[in-house]
Amino acid sequence: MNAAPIASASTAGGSLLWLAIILPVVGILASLLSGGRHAERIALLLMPTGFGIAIAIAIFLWRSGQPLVYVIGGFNPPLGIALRADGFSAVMLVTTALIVAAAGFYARAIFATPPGITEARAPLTFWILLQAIWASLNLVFLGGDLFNLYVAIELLTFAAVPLVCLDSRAETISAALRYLLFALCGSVFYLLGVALLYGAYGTLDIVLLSDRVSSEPVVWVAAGLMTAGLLAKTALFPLHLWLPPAHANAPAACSAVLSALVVKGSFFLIVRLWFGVLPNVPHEAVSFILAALGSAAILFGSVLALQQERLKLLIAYSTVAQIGYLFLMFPLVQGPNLWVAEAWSGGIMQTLSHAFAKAAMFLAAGLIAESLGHDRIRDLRGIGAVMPMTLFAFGLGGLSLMGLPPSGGFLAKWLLLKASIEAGRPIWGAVMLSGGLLAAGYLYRVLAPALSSDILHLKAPPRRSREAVALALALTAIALGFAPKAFFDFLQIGRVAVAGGSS
Amino acid sequence: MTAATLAGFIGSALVGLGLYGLITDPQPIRKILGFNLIGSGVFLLFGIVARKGAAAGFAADPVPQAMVITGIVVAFSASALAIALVLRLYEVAGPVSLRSEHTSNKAEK
Amino acid sequence: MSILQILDIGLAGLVLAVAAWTVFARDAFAAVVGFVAYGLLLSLVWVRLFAVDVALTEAAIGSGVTGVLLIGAAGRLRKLEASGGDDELPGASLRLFAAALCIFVTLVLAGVVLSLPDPGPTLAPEAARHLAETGLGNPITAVLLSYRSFDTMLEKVVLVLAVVGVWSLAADQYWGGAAGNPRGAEPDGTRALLAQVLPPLGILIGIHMVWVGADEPGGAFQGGAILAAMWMITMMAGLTEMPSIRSRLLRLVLVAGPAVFVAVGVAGVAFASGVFAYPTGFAKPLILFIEAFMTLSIAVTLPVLVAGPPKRLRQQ
Amino acid sequence: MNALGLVLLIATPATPLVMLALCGSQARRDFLSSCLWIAPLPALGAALMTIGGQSSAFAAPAIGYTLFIDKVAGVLLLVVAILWIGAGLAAARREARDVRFSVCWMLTMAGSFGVFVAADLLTFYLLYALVSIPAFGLIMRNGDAASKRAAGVYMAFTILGEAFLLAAFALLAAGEPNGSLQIHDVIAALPGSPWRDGALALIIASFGLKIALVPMHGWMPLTYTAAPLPAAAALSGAAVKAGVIGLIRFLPFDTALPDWGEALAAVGFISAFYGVAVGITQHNLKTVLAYSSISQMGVIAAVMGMGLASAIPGTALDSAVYAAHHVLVKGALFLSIGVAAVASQKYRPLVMWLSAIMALSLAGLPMTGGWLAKLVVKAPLGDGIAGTLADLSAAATTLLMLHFLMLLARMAQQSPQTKTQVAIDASWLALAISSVVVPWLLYPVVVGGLGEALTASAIFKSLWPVLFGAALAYGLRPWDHRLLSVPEGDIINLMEAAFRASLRLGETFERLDLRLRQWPAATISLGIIALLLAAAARASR
Amino acid sequence: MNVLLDLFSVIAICFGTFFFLAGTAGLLRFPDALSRLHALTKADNLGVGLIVLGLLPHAGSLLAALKLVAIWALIQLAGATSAQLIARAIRRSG
Repeated sequence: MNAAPIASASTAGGSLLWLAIILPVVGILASLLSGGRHAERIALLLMPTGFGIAIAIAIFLWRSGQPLVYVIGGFNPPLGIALRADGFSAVMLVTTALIVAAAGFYARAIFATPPGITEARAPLTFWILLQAIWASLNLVFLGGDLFNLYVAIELLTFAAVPLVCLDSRAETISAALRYLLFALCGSVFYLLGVALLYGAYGTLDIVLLSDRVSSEPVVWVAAGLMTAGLLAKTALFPLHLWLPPAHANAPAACSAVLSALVVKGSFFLIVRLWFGVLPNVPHEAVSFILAALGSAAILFGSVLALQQERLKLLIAYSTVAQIGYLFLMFPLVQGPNLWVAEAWSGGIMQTLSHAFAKAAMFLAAGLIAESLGHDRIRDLRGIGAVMPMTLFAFGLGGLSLMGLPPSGGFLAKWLLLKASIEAGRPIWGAVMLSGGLLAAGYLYRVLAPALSSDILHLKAPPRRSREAVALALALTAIALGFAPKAFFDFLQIGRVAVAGGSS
Repeated sequence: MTAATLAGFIGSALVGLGLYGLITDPQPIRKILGFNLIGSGVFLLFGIVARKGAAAGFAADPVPQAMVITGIVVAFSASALAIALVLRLYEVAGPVSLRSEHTSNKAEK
Repeated sequence: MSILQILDIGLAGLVLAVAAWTVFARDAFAAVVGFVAYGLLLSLVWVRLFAVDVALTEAAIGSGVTGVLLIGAAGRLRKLEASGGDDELPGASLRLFAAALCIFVTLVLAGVVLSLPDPGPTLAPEAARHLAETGLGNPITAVLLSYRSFDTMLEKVVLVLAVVGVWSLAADQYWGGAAGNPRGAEPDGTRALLAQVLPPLGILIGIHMVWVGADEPGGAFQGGAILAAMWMITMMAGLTEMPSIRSRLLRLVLVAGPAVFVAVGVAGVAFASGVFAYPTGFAKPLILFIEAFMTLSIAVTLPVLVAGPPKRLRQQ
Repeated sequence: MNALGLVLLIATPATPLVMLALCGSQARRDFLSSCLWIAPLPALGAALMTIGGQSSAFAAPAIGYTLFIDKVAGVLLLVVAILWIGAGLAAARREARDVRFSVCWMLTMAGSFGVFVAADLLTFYLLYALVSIPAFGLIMRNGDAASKRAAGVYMAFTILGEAFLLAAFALLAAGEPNGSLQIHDVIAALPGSPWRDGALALIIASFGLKIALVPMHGWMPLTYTAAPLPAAAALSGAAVKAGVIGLIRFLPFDTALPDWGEALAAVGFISAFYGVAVGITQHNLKTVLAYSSISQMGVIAAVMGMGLASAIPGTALDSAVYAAHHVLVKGALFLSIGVAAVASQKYRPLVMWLSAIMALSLAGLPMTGGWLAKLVVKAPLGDGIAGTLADLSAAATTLLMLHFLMLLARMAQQSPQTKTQVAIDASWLALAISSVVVPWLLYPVVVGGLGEALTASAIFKSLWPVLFGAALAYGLRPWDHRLLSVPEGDIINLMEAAFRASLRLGETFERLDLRLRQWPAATISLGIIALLLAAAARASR
Repeated sequence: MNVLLDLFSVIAICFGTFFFLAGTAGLLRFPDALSRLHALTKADNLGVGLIVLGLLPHAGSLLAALKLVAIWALIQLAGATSAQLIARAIRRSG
């Protein structure tokens, strides 16, 4: 790869990049300051605005066909910090805005400040932390500097952890603690790598680094540490210890955001690291390890999902499995080969469709748990008859997870499968297919009894508008299956070709 | 042996020590200590990077130093949050270590 | 081998020994005490690396405030644990394996660190070149508040989030109440005396540190930490109390730092070359303006974090 | 291509879906039951136009979904549409009261039509999933333990088939050098593709699963036995043909592939005889018909296998015509069971005679539709060993069908003297008659004149297998009840046991997971992974 | 003059260091907590005081000298307070 795009000049539309980050930051500060019901209002007000900004970024990107850049403070990298948006960033920004907004609207029922009180604990913290997740994810997707990104993942952790234990039960607090400690391990590993890279090359700017790095010991160690640290935050098997308890016990709106988005943040950085910072460092063996761990995650997560007796735990283990899929793209995005674009698109499509599908499923599971007072799978018989819309949302999400058409999950699987065959590495395709079978298995365990004609009594019927939110997310996952070719061209904007590996 | 090289050794050793504590210490608060040890080891590595970058009349490269200052504050915030979680956990559940959590999956059977 | 080198090696040995103590000490409380000592020794190492700003920060925050936090927690845990915990050490073989792994990690890191180029790549000349634009003398303050001010602003947001996170752990009925004072024992004369004598001096020193931070070692973090310490001392003596978490003033001060930072940053769009840029000639006053609010926020945020979630309802 | 053809083409799979969407609100639920038999009408129209010489194609511009219809598809679509109308009428009264059933019915129908008109891989895969998966709801309709079991087994096989198919399609797509996903492009490229064998194996596996080739047949008896009669009719007649059209579309008949062709033929013949052998041990009418389907699908597979082995032109159309006959007959026979159960004394002879004609038509009794169908596949089968085996399988089918007729008669005699339900009567009658008539109407249009087939020697040649089968049936009569009693689905029971045993692996995984999720284990893993990745980066140099 | 000041500094600092050493020895060797405390506070008080005294002539400016004295004063304050608190804690725990 020669002539990396000029990194050090703000482009048209670049201002949108800092706006996308500053807007929720202002929301956080304003929410804490004004407190009470205002936090909810501020959050809900900013969400459409933020979505508009994300869309605007996508439009600018689409028009120019080149990554957007904004140099903060006018100090060019390496001294200063740049923000950059490529195709992957842009779709993640839009996805984040949508899912955060959906979780917000869904959560209004649970996290409304009760009447008669000016402020309550859980609502205030929820609305502030939701905006914080949004802000930090936007920073993760846009940051162009490795240390800036360190701050971003720390922000993300700080926002995500308290969300796990908003209900103050011992098990959620314990889950949150475990999550925090392990995530901190991850960040400190990442930071270690950052220190080494700075020591070797004197810059942390992604584009500048990509020109300077070569395959040498310090890079190997730094990359290994940073990747491992990010894997810990992504909860890739066998580093998933914190995920099932945290995601399964958090309030549904939080689980949705955590499972759909937060783990994707650190995954995004792994992609940035290997394809943005180190494209010139050959990494076939690394890709193999990542994909092998991903395969193990698929197998393990799916089998354990099959074993669970609670719906939310099942979904959480399904996240463990689905995270594995994300890593199957690594060995396929190598060298200047034809299938690389396909695998890249497939990997991103998997990220997006899992985000929407999983958010929908968690929200649906939350409604079920609220309406029944429990989420034991064996007692869900007949839920389809009393909560058809919720179950439909759950089922559509499941469809995408299984990779059945028409859905984003199917398209992702198709692209990755085809790329794996063309790349002569059908093993990864086979893993994907067997993962789909297992997914069908664990979803069958839920859907088959749910669709039975047993009579079930609800404690309280779910609110239609909240069901609609879950359904809308699930339908988005389905709609991704109809993505036109132009969408995949968009995803390629700013993709840097990776060296080596022309098999 | 310069101070920077020595600091490099200390930093690496601190990372190792902290990691060991983090892995083996069963009490959450000791894990937090371990995390802080690793953290300070990492900061020291930034420090020697800064020292090796002495130039332009500065005894050390200011950029990594600024990063360390940011990092120390972040590490403190992390410790504060973790401590708050530990204390709350003890309040709600009594003495608990991270080891005993493996039962939590099946707690609601 | 010069005396300085011998001292260096002695210091290194001491740091490592105390670090090992914090890891291997039987008692958690003893380990925490060890950690505080370790932090102080570490700041000496930082001085030896010619990083006085970092040394100050490490001493004030890394060792000082963190120490208060950890000692307080360890004390409370010791009381709670009287009933006996279920903690047990992992098996010997596992520990052996972990030790081998950690030693290997150390060796790999040491090897890599030694292989780093010396003199290494540096941004010092770049930082020096732009120093005049900022009007500052301390390049670290320039990095923190100008070149990479975005990082610093976000790090302030991290602090705010930490506060929200800690508060979120309150019991519902205490929301709107206040946290207990740090080490909230009954006040006594000794502490009261200290709390009356020390703060005026401490506040002076804190402000001084921020002020000189523009040109010499020091700055908002270090100064803020000293101010925080002063407040904590008065609280320990029972002279002041943690305000209610719903206090408008408290919240205003908490968000003032980042808010002013953001506001000045965004104003850069209109009055300077872009966001987080300063108009030519106004850099230094603006930076000091931001630092003033940041110091205030830090001085309040740190004690709030140490104090933990609200635990009592406070009479209004 | 004219506008009407295009509209009908799109409407073929779209109508059921659109109607379903329109019936979404509670108020229009009543209309839904009528939709069951109205929705197939556009498909019928499209099929008629195509047989009349029109072929149309359609491509959705932005998203790349493409449809096309040719003569092969037209033939099958015609009869499938008729069957859906007939079965829909039968289902409309009773089964459609359950909304879930109706929804699944419409979805299955959409897929069932769609697979015949899909032009590219992705469209085909989508519609194939549609014809396969919602059928779960049809099988589950009765809600008892047997239907739950059947539905579960069905789902397992279906999802497995889907996975095979996805792999097959990925191989096909990868083998097409220009990146086209059109079926005719990828099949044209298949013989030269580096992944030819893998693709063929997966194609045969996935579609073979759908048409229940031995040993992947266990789900079929369970499913048809558990499903309500109209659903069984639709599934056995129409839905299974998705597998047939799949084989027709995705086997490269233009290139002689002797190994693959003969292998497929062998499996087909094994299924043909195996189905009969197990079928005659069964005493449930639906189960017997299910085994007959296994046998008949085996014959079709054999035909296609022989065609593939030596690239015999016209194999695709010949197989389609043969399959078309099976669609109507099998559907009508399933409905016969219900009719015979409630037929009054007056109607019983009519029911029995019509059923007898249809049943023996499957065996190729001269002058029936089945006879015409067997004439058509003479060409691919040839006169060699395959031809002989085909004749023997006809004899075997006769045996099985006589067994069925005897069971049917016995049941009709025992049934109470209740009045025939009008709806089932009319729809059955219509279906039964069309199963007799339609082949005669189709043959001249699709294949050509009947000239030499109508000679006496030719007729006798087709008659002897039936006679032989009848003799065999007569000879076996004394042992009717002494035959080994095979549980329905035969080897499926072994498979289920193996599956259940494999579930125990889950507990092992659970224990392992517990161990890996211990804090020390996880942090050690973190360290190891970091070092491993560093080492891997070094190794990649 | 300079030589005299240097000599003064050396002597003062040496004494200061001696008190520190003595304090440390006391900390390690004395039998009970209260006497250890005693040793420690003496060391702080005299040790730091003498060292600061020794450094004063080299302070360079009045402000720096004031700072040095302030450091000594602060250590006095902190040492006295903490010694008091520790002693009370010892008494309370018996």
